[in-house]
Amino acid sequence: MKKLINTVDAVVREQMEGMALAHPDLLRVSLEPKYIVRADAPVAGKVALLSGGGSGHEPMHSGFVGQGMLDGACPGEIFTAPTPEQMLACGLEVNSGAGVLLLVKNYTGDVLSFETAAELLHAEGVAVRTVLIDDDVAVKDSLFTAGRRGVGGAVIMEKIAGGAAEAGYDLARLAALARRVNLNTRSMGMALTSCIVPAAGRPTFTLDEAEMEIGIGIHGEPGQQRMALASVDEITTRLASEIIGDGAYTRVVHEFEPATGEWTELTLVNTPFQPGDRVLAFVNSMGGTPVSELYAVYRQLASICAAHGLTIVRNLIGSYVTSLEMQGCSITLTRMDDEMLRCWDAPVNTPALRRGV
Amino acid sequence: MKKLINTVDAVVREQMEGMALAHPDLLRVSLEPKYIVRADAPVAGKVALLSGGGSGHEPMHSGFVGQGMLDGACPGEIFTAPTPEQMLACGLEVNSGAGVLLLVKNYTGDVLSFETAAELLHAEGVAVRTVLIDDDVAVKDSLFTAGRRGVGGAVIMEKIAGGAAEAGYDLARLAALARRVNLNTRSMGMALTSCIVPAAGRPTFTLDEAEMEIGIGIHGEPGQQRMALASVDEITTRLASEIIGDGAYTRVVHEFEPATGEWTELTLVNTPFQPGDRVLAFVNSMGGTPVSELYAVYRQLASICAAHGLTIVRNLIGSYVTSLEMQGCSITLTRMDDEMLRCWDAPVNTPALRRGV
Amino acid sequence: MITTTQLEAWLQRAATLLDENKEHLTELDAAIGDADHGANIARGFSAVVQKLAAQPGQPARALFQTTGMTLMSSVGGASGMLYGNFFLKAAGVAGDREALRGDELLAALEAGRDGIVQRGRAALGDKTMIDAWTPALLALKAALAAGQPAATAFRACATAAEQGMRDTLPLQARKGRASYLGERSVGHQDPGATSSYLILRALADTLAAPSEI
Amino acid sequence: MITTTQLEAWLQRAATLLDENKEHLTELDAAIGDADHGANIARGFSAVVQKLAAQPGQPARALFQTTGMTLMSSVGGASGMLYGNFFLKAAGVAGDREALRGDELLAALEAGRDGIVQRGRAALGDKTMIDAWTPALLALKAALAAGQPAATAFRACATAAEQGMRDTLPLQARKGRASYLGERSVGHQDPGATSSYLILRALADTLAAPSEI
Ligand SMILES: Nc1ncnc2c1ncn2[C@@H]1O[C@H](COP(=O)(O)OP(=O)(O)O)[C@@H](O)[C@H]1O
Ligand SMILES: Nc1ncnc2c1ncn2[C@@H]1O[C@H](COP(=O)(O)OP(=O)(O)O)[C@@H](O)[C@H]1O
Ligand SMILES: [Mg+2]
Ligand SMILES: [Mg+2]
Ligand SMILES: [Mg+2]
Ligand SMILES: [Mg+2]
Repeated sequence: MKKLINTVDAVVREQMEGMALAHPDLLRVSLEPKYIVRADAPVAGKVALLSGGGSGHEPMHSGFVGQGMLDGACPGEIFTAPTPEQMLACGLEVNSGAGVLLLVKNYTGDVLSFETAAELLHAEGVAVRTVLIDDDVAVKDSLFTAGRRGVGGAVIMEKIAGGAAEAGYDLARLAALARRVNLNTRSMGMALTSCIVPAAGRPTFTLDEAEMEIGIGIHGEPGQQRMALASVDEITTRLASEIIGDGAYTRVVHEFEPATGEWTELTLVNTPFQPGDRVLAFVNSMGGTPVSELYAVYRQLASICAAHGLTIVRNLIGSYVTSLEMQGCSITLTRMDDEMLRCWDAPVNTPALRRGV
Repeated sequence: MKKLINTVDAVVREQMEGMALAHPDLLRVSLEPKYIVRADAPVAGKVALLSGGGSGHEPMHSGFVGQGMLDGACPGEIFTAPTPEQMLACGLEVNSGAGVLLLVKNYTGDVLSFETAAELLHAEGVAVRTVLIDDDVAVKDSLFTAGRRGVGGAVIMEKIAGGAAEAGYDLARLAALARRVNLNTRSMGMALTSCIVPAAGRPTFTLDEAEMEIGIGIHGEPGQQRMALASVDEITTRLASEIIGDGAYTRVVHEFEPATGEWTELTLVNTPFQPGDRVLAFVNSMGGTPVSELYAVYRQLASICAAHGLTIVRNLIGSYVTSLEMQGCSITLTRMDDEMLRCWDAPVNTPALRRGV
Repeated sequence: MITTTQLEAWLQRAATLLDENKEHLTELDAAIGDADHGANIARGFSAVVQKLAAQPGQPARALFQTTGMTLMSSVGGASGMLYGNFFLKAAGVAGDREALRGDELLAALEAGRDGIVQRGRAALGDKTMIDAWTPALLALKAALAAGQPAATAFRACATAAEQGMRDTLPLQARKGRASYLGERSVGHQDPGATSSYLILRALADTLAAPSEI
Repeated sequence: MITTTQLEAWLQRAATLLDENKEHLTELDAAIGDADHGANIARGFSAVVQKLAAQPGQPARALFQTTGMTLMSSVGGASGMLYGNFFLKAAGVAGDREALRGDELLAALEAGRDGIVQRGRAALGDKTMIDAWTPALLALKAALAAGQPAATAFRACATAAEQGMRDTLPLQARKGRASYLGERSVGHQDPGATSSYLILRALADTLAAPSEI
């Protein structure tokens, strides 16, 4: 296992200590329990955005804490959901009184943990709402699975909701916008190589020189299908076609209702992309793929979008949602409207994303 | 060879096409000959900054083209210097009449090519100056080598000189500042894995599971020493100690004198770091190392700097000067003064570095 | 009557069994999940044992509450939340007692199982830990209703859990990480059902006549 | 007299020899450089041959100028710039001629060699292409001064280049990429000295009596 680490047990903590030392102007870091908040939290009058999940996906989520994006992030162990205890402490610290919106990637561990945290925060008198991120089209049905995983769409939601929160949206309006982002976002990823979880010490799966894995999640788990290695144009075409060709995806989600303290069931539907849609195109490295190769992906993606009548109005290209040092990429498309564009374009000042500040 | 590419011959061109499609607001791209310029070049009254070198180090240099940084970048084939033809065409396009400063990483191929380009631009009536980047302390002597390589220091110089050029520095003053940045900058890097040049199709060198290479350049070439794999704290200590402990480094460089059209010889000396120095600390990924691990490097670097009485006043952490998908890192320290700080903090708007805009 | 001392012994025995089977559980999770169930659950129960050692002799409610909170705050994975919830719900039903009758412990375990269902929304046959708990508690209920002694009834409970665990093998997962694999999850035994069986076997071991173990 | 037709034939022959030795040159560069000298130089000379084929029969100056410009704009590595410079400087001395005497060609080659030194600042013994060129041109000068015919004189030139190339083996590099290796460069033959020998051998081959080749 070749990594820049000390002992396996200390990996997450030491990386957090490094962040604290590097960005005292942007962040405050708690190690016990583990969470990261904006340096100026709580921000008076502003709804707080809180996300989290297993570590190993950096810069997500901790690199997106700061003005115009997240108020707090709770990192779990590598590829393991954080605990409700972390989110409770973090939520209490970022809450200014205007409430807390929890952005939850759809993995059983994360969902269960965030649900408990929502109830605990509610019990403490904090107004809480939850929005689920489930954008991975590699998972096909919703009735016979735990539903689609949350992948690249998290960054898009965090940036857009972050812009809106900074602009003064109240909790209900912010949750509605975040939900709308999710309903207009689809992603799919692929791996050229596996990655090594430090605690395991060996690759989660093995691919030979001529193979790749299509339809992966973000935890080094095997994907939808193992295939012969293909050219970047073929790979991009495959990912983009599944995203653009995805039909109306229906599922039932549970959101927390702060007025009653109960979970409400919502049936939500993603409508397919259509000619004329304006989209944000996000080309993401899984960690080990350099940015140069992402531009080759973008080149082909641009021509596929054009062929389908989709206009790319914004893009994001880089390593944002990673699986440790895995080589590979993911593509995310979000159908944008004027409100979403306004929030996407808003200033942001975080370790991993900065503009206008 | 596992990469997101089509054919080996098309790699550089297709990546440039991707950049052109992704950033029409920031860049204009020429494919024949290959170069990239600011969308608004030439900028009236402003000295133009031009750099370049082999491809495979992305985002350097093309990702640093834009407001507040480079006016033009000339990418060669992978790890191969660009040709004078490219620089001549690029230089003529970015020159507003205020002259062109060429920022040259110290590799024989690059130096020879930039020297020829300087003469050609001069012959076309363009006021040209050159500044050499030679910050790699892994190369020990200057008399018996081609001198120190240019590595991570390039980014620091491009940002600081870019801020100054935008602020209206004339050619001579800009060259003096850039030279000063170089004289206050030292770097050293290491590799956990090799990288694969697409045209070669196999790793440039091989390291077994328990080995690492210390004192590498940025072309996948073997380094100063092969060693047993160590912890991130030990690796960081080794790199930082060589940088901080580096004595007065003296060499003779050649700079182009626009008034005479001749090359002048200058003897330049880097003075050692001293307690009380304010430094910019740059922790860089070689491409395949994820940002999470860089924070562990930064954590140890911060404590070493503190122990040596160096105050870190700014930092930069990420993948900026890469060797394709190589895993590993480099550290760069630059002694900062008020003028350099002002230029470092100035707004910048490029694909890879953005703030204040 | 089952004393809180016996309940503590149960949790210790569970920690031991889970630790002994750590590698096996992780292997099962590697096949259809993310290869951490053994580490997760062993870490969680060892934390529980440490916590309980620091506060010995608590009444049943507090005992289960400490267990649940510790699992929730030390595991992180889906199973930590589910088992954590199990013990929190069981605590509510067990009450502030020093000893429970067999049917009272059954009622607490049923409340715990319902807590798993409530949070995880899994049904029988979804290839989860529920596939061990539900047949196990049915067997326990029947044995107690038939007037069997605790030792025998809880052994029957563990045996039914083991069968439920084995029965997950041909199922296609519909919940948790394994569900992403679709048909590729068929033919593998569910890790959570396996750890649930081990927990119930630990209970049977603890309540057994000494000769039986 | 050496005609421009013979000079064109020289460059074609050089392209062929360099292409035949491409792998060997790259291996030499892999040991002490970045494993691209063979590819660099073969690409450059094949571009030269193409360019010259498109404009046949140019006078010496134009012929060398085209060659130099083409090498500079197609190679990219250090050697492309140095060989490019060589031909540009040689062009200036060769002038607008259709044929050159042996000593006139020598003067052009010397100017080219000086161009390499001027740009690359390498001295004899730095383990570069200069270590082939300098002894080669000294041998050529002596042979011509001794009144030997061109075929013989240029063969002596190539032989001295070959010797110079071999003599780079024990040297420690002080210029170019190989210099970063310090003592690790000792014991390897310099790739650029090797390609320089091949270029001069191509010239000897071209000017040789047909029976000699
Ligand atoms: N929704 C659910 N309801 C009940 N049990 C579940 C559910 N989701 C997962 N599980 C159980 O959790 C086990 C996996 O636990 P573990 O590996 O510790 O968590 P994770 O999947 O987060 O890594 C599965 O084998 C399954 O028995
Ligand atoms: N300063 C110099 N002067 C003369 N020749 C040099 C100099 N630097 C390098 N060379 C020659 O160039 C050769 C390497 O050429 P090549 O591999 O094509 O370029 P690069 O080193 O840029 O990859 C060396 O073997 C050496 O003979
Ligand atoms: Mg897990
Ligand atoms: Mg080269
Ligand atoms: Mg698991
Ligand atoms: Mg070379």
